[in-house]
Amino acid sequence: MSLSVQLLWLIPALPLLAAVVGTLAPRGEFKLSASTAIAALTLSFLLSCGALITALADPSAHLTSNFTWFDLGHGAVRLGWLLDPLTALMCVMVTFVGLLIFVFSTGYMRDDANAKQFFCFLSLFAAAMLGLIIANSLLLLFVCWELVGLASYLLIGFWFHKPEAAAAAKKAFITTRIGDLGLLLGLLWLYDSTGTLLLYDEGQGVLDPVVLAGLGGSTAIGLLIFCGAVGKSGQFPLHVWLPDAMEGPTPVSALIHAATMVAAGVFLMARVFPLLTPDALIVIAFTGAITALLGALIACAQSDLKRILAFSTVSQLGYMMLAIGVGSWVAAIFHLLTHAFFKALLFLGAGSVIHAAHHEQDIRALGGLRGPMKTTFVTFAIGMMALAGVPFLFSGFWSKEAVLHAAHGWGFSQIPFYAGLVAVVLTAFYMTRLVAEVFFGHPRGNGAAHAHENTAAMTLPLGLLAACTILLGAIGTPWWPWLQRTLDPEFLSEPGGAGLMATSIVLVALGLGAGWALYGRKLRQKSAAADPLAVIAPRAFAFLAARMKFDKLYAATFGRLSDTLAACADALDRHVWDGVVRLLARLGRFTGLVNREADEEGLNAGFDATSESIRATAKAYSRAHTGDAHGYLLMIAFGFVVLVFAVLVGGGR
Amino acid sequence: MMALILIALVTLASAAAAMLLRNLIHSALLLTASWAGLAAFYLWAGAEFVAFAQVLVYVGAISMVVLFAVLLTRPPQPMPVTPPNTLGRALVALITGGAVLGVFIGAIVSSPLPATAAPAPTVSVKQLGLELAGRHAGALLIVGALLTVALLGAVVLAATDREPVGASLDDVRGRPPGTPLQKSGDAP
Amino acid sequence: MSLSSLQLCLLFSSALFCLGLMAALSRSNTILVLLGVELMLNAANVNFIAFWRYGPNPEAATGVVFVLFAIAVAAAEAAVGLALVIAIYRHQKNIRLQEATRLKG
Amino acid sequence: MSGLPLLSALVIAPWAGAALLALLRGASPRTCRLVALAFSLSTLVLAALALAAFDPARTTPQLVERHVWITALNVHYHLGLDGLSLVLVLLTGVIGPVALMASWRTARSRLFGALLLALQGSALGVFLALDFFHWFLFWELSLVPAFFLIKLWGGTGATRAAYQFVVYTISGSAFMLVAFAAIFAATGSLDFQQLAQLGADGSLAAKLGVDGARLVFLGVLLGLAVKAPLWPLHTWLPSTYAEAPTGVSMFLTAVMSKMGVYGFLRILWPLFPQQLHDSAPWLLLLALGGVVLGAWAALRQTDLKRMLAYSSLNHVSYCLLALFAVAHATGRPGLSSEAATAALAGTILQMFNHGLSAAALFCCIGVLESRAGGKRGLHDFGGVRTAAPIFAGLCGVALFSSLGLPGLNGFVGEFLIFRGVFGLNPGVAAVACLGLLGTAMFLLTFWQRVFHGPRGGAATVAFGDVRGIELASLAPLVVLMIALGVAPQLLLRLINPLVTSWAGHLVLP
Repeated sequence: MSLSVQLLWLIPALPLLAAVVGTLAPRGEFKLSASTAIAALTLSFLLSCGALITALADPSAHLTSNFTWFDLGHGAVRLGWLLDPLTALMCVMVTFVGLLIFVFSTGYMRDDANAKQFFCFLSLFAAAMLGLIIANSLLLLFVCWELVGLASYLLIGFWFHKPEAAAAAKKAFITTRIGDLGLLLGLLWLYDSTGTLLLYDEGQGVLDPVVLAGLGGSTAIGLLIFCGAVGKSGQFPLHVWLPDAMEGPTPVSALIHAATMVAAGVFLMARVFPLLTPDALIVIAFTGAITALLGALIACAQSDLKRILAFSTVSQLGYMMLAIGVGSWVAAIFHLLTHAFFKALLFLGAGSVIHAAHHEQDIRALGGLRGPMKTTFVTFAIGMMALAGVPFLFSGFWSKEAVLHAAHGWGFSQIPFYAGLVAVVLTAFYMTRLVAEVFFGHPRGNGAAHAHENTAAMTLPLGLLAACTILLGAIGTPWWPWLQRTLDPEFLSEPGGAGLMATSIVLVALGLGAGWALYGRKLRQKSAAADPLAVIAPRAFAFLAARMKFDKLYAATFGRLSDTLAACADALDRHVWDGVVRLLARLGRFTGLVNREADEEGLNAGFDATSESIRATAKAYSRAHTGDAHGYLLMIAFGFVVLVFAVLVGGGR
Repeated sequence: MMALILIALVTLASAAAAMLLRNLIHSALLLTASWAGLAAFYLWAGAEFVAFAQVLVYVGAISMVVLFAVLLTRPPQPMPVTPPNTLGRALVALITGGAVLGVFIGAIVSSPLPATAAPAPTVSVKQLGLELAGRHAGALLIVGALLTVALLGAVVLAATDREPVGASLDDVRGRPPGTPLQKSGDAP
Repeated sequence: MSLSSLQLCLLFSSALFCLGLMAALSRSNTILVLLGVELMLNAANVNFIAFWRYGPNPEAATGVVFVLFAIAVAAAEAAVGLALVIAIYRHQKNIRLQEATRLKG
Repeated sequence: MSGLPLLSALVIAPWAGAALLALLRGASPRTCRLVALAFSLSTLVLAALALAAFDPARTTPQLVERHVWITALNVHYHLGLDGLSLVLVLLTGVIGPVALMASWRTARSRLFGALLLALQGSALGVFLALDFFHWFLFWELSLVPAFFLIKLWGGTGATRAAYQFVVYTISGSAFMLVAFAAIFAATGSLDFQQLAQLGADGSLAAKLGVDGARLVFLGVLLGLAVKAPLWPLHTWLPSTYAEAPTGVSMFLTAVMSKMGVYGFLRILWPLFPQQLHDSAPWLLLLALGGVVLGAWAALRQTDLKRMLAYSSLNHVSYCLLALFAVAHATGRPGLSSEAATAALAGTILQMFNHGLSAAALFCCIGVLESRAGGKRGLHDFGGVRTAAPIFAGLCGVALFSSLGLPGLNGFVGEFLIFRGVFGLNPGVAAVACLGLLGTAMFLLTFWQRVFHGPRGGAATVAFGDVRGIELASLAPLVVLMIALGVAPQLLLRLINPLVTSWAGHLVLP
């Protein structure tokens, strides 16, 4: 069964429809909403598989279907769908992981009063992400990009009655919007220089070689687009929203961190990869390296279960960006795909733990869950090993290896490569810490003590994801780089990866060993006990635990700046402009006063005198009006005589 | 010519007498005579229709009205003041009248008037009627309206018999405060 | 010098006019004043007829018509005037013109 | 359309309604409201007829009615409809009834309905008039009902706000009137089309002289800039919008501010292309000030209506920004007419879109106010979304439309504006992006404080969800927002030829 590109829109349309149905459904119709969402996503998944089959028929082709969104007088704004292996693989991944998360949510959110809404938002999220993936137009991509932002806003703030959740949602939206503005400017620039935002359009799209060759300022455009990715994919320095996004329900975290939101940035960079100049790639590579290191470092000192995972996401996203930066977007996508599965697994596992432990998230207060939650433990451990890069069996190892391999081969600088290596050790270390704290030892809190395994709705997805986590590694091994060849037909597997592989195996072992030495050997007894790492390096630990004080730094700089600007703008209004107006008004009133005085003294006095004399004259005249008819008659007669004489004397005829 | 002089003298004499006499009734009667003289003058001048009109209006109608007025306004006792009231007034009147007359006579004598008498124009009543109803139809209508209005005005002026003002005021004053106005007497 | 008929007529009218004027000026009885005014009007009518009879345009009947109108107006005037006299009399019990100096009663 | 003077009917119908209401002494409140609503809706119906008769392909005014009025002043009664007018007439047709319904309780009063109808009638007159004489008449006439509406039904500071509003606007208009007197003295015509012709070939400026033209331009600019408003002539706006009753705020922000922008497009730009071009750098700065400082000033407000007033300033400034950018680029070699088209189309679209979203937001504040007994502070509420989910949903759509979320109407206009401005003047577009950020910040702050968090403030006690008439006033707006967000072609097809012809004649005399 294959799916033609013209019908590609069905993939995002179905979840969107589910979202609409869910919205219009009456309140409390949890089952209807959930089943519609799951059914829609299942269909989407099947369609995605069909799309994959179509795409694999000719991996090097970019099938497109463009249409006009609206006309402008000059030309039209066109959108379109694009089907190539990248799109198809992403669709399959998003729908599959998303589906499992949906199923998991039916268990996790069962008791929530607003569960109906939750599934609407989830569907919207999936629809937006799928739309983003199939977009053949950067504009459509941007539209969906923003909708992803909206959906994440709604979901992070799902428990909006909690002030922290509301604040985190806002923070996520605003922070990513900063990046989005860069993206928007990049798009505008691109639009202005090429006249189109279609990616592939029979030789006229922005990614078509003819157009690319004639593009000026593409470094800047690339970097501006990268801004968007920095925001959405939580790269340094805009990574601050990602850990806070943990305020949302855990399935949301899974969706954001695995399949949808953060993947969008990496996907975007992979999509526009031909646009990126070497200069832009250097910036991307270093940003990725810094993020990878930064995330891993901070993760070591966190104590919140989900936060640790969140920072691990930041770190892994750094890897992906690093891969793109060093020129191997294929490796980035490979890592993105494997990461999607094992991170979803880890988050759902964490959700399972949290659900079982009555919403206890602090790893210091958990512990000993290995016994009561066997399935969760096993699957979580698989995910952890994949993330840590435990060799051979787990997909994470292969994809990370691909990234490191690409970094090693980068001609410009080896610094990102070394940063990646350090991050490998750290990843292994903090994941060991996490597992040791949560699953080993004995329960240190009320929640953990009463924990028990969850229902099948929650464990089944875990099992499936764990299976995929293991199996997925097979598609991109150096011996059979199927994925790489599919995505990039010109891919050449370079030999000589054995030494590198050995190094990284040693490093992973080092990290695991260190972690076990610190946390596994001597298990934590009380939840209040100090962290071993804090004992060794208290100040560094505190600094890392405070997330390197990025939030404080931003609050002190950008936050303050914004507040000052707001105060200035307001004061400008209230005092300066209003003051000017008031001054004018006062001036007007003053002029009026002066005028009035002048009137009183000058004009009015003159008027008074004139009118007084007029009145006097009038009085005199009225005195002449006696009412004596004889007098009048007399005057007429005399007047007549006098007039006649006057005429005669004056010589008139 | 002699007829004209005769008519003039009679007319002027009766008018002068009318103006000088004390008794108003006599004055009115003499004035009627004077008007009749004027009618004679019109006849002499060949304007027969005007003469008839003069007789009808002045001799017939206005003299009657004057007589009525005189009779109606007769004071309870004969007026003590003799006309002309004062010598000064009479003198002033005389001087003014003389001056005006002088001006007139001067003007008449010095003006170059046509000396020869043209053949007397004849105006038949028919002609006059045509003239009135033709060229002067508008004026005729207006005069008709004027007469009607004058008639009404005269009736209103002379016949309005207002209620004495004091009576109604007394009514209001005598009324205790708060009681509604009586219907009668308060209507304006 | 000998006077023409027209001049005679005019002299007649002038005399009549001045008589009326003097009466109107000297008498204090309102009725007589009114009658004086009537006399002056009549004098004017005499002039009309004189000029119609001896004037330069004898064919037209204008003079006659004018006199007719003047008589009509004079009649109206007399009627209203005498009504006024009666009203004044009723108001202040005499008809001395000197005392009727106010328009407002 | 043969015979039927559709445009006159459009203008007169609301006035007739106002007159009828004035005559309906002693009618029951119910009748008053229904009569007012019926006449208010008549605009929508007539506008639909006009839409049916309208031929988008023609760029000259259509359905023209032109009669000699005052021969001595060469004044004609001249009405005409082109794409720009039609869009605004449609907007008025939508907002008029909705504003009335949003003030349903106040609309019990005969006078209120009559005044609102009068306001609607004068706005229509402004949008349809093609002769300065009655254009100005309607322009000034609109102040009278607005003044009384604010003064009689406004909040505590309403009297002051009403006076401020009227005095401010009239002083601007006075300059405009003088300017037009000068134009009339120079040309002997007050007809917009004739004057535009003169403006296009430069003979208007030649007749006025260089300095004269500059002064006259400034006069007209001042009159329009106060109304729109252009930063920093906006200080009347926050207090006016804040004090006016809900329906009036809606109408003011949705329609009346568009009268200013409309004036820019209809009068200032065609008549004074050279002068506008010369002063465009400064005007661009002012528009940027409105965009950026407006957004940040809104961030500082605690009165929700004032906050929205600043957001209105911000949004209207985008329109002006685009126009000024086009004027600035006019005559430049290598001018991208695609960018100019986008900017101008975006301007018109933004006018309509802002009308919808701002009106909806003011309506929402009105609902909040009615529930909280007149309170509308940022801190007077909390957790409203828990108490009134449907209301929150509708308000959320309006809010996200206002901050330019794709899929809703706000995005398309802003995107086109940015696309155009970027093509003409990239630096300005980059700075203006800050405005987008600021908008998101204060709108989300509003949303977070009022709708999220635990139930608090006025929302603690019984806080009912939207009811019949409130729903009826919000729902059409929200539906339109979504419809236009998905299919902007609905509006764009009306203005495309017009905008294209504008963009095709971007030359200086």
